[in-house]
Amino acid sequence: MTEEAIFAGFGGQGVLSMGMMLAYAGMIENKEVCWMPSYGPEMRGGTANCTIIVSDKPVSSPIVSTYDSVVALNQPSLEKFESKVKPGGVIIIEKSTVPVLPTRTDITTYVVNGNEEALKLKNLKVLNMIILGAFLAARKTVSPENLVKALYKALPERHHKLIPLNEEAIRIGMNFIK
Amino acid sequence: MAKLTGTVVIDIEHCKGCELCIDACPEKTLALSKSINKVGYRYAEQANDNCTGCANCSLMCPDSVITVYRKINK
Amino acid sequence: MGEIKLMKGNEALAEAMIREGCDAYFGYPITPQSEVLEYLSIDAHKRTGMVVLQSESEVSAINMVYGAAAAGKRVMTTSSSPGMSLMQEGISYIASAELPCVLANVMRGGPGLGTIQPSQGDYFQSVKGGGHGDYHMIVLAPSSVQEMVNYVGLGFELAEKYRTPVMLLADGAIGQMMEKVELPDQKPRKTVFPDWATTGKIAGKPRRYITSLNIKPEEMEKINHILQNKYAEITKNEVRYVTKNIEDAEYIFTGFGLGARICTKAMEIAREKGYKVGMIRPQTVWPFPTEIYNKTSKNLKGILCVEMNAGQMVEDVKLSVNGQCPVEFYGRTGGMLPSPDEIIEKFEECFIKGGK
Amino acid sequence: MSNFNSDIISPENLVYKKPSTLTDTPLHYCPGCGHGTVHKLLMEVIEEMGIQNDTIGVAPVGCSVFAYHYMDVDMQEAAHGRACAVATGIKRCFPERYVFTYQGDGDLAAIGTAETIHAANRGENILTIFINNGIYGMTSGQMAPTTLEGMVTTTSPHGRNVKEQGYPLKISDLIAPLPGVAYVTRQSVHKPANVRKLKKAIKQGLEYQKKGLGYCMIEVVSNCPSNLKISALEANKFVENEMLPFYPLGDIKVPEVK
Repeated sequence: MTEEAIFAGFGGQGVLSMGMMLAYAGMIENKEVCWMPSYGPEMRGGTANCTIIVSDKPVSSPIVSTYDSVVALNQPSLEKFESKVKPGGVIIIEKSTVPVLPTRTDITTYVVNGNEEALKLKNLKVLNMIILGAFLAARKTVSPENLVKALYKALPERHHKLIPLNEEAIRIGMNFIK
Repeated sequence: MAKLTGTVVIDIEHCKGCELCIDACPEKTLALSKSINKVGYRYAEQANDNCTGCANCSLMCPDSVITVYRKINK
Repeated sequence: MGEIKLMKGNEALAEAMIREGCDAYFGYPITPQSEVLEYLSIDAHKRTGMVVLQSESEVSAINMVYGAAAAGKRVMTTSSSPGMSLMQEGISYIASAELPCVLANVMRGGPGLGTIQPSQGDYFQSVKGGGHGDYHMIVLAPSSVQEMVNYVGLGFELAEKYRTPVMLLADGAIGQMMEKVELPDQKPRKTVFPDWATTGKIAGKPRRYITSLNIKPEEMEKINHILQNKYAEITKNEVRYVTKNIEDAEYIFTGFGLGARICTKAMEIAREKGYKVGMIRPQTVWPFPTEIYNKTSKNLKGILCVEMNAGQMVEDVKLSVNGQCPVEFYGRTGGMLPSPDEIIEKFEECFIKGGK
Repeated sequence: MSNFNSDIISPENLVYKKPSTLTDTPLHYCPGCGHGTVHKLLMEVIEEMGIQNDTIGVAPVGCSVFAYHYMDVDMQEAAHGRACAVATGIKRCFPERYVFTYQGDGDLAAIGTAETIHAANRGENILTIFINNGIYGMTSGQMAPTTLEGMVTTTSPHGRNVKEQGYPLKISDLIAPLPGVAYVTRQSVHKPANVRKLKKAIKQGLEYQKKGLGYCMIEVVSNCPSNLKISALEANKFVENEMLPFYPLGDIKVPEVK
């Protein structure tokens, strides 16, 4: 099993950290992982994306031409990466920030109502965990239990009180994928 | 009053003849030699026995070639 | 087995520095390697007592390295391309004065201020002597976060064995990406210093002085001979490389660092397409693994060299191959990265008739 | 001829001799050059304080590039202008050692301004001996940052014109206000009394370093007879009459008494 994914959006949506959590969870499952951010001089608000590779084998290249899955949290990201999904692959988009849907028919598109659900949880910051929940339901790259373990491992202790909320967000996200 | 007697020993082969010691000597006891050392400089030497061992000459000497002795004659 | 962590290349480099018993780090922030100084500033001093100092410039940092290395300490600095250009003067002095130290260049796109994205544009600067005079340094090219760690220890070992600067030639992607990494155990810092080090004169022994100056040409030529003999020795002993699938290969993809990682992926795709492609990856780009290229190329239909520059290592590949098979080049510059598909396309265009 | 009163030559009458901390290597400096005097004083202080084995020096690029041939302590030769950075590297690794830099005005006040000011501002516990003779010596007489207004050098052949070439730089006054700086003094070696004062200042600087008070700089206004194309005596008169009015002697900053 090798999952080559890219998470893309704009700064502040938590795309880099959701990729990192996936990498942590992969490591908990003793898989090989590689997380590579696009980095820019803009500290906030610019575009942000990261490649995440989780595999049973050593990761050859962090740079890939096509992806098994793309998470697009804004319209420019979808436009940039739609053509790079492997046939049979998956695109996950956030409903409110990606109004124009993908046109390809050889891939599966999931629309996640992430911002709306995050608002219901009264914390917009859990958007990335809702999306990641949906991603796990669609791709089964790691188990949700190990993702929660990853949160405990990666987050500083002062943030641990927020983890139950994130668990809830992951569950809500998973429910979007039928 | 005690009289000071001094003398200097000059490493003439390393003297460059800059004359700073001669100028610094309050007793006018030093002078440039007539002959030259191996490097080709005229060097400083004592011209009389006025030396009081005040060491001004050695303080000024950039090449540290002057050793100073002084005796207090009571 | 050491501790396993998920770490960024830059942070892993810094952690390795602490664990390898580094005595001092002097550095100046520059993207994309600023995490090194940031990481060390957290608690490196508290953990091992090592000195961590942010200098006023890269020029100053490399000279602080000179001072500490000449005093016998295990010392490092890191920078990225424009900063490394500023350090070239100091590196020449360090090479000439035969001081051990480890430097890391986390390269970004140039020339000039360039970009902050990954590049391999400083290959020539690193392996051909970016500063003045005839000198070399050992140049290790890590291609993973794990090698960022491993080469710190190896770097100090080689630097101290040969009294020479050792460069880790990485790029922004390796500095910024996170991978699983096994960390070495904490080593103690040095308590015994080499005889030549200026640690303060030892009573009854002659003073030590460290210099790169020799005003008499015949003396300076002697120093050059000593250096060249040392470089010959290093070339004989310290060449490192890895190969993959070269036994049945008709073609070889080659590159260093991240470029080689991308080549590996391209090789996998090429093999799936039925092409017999193998890989050579130099781990030391100076000394360059000339022999393996020379030996392998006799039986090849072609070599494709892939770099994140306009064609630098390819010159050394061609010298090594010495006309025994065609050598082609594919590169991206300015912070752009070659993709595995582009490599395959170039490969087919160059070597496969009717390809494309 | 030179043996007047030679009967008093005996150890108990010894007043002055070359310090044991200077090597036997003859100095390469021109006749009457102040460098030799300052080398000697620095080494005398190191001898008297008994810190020969606890001292690491840094030589610059300039006339005193070979300082390590004369000073019998462990030494390093720095790249042009970088002595204070090199000294920082040493002192940070060996804080218990005495570390000094010995630099001229081109090295310290032109190409090495950044290294000097930042070492001073960090309060590095090092001593800098700064030889200010108002001219580039080693490269034979070009204008230095410290060259006086109107002074003729090979690159200011019509005299330094401040409108074109800027003003002479008083680096000691520049760094003195920095909080990391403990001690700044300007001395000279053109007269025996000044030589005595300089020696006291060097000792003071090293004692402050021992106490960890911060960066110390001793500027020595000195001569350059060869490049001024005058005798050593005339060069010292030039120091007194031309340089000292612009570079007045005395302490610029001393540590507060604790």
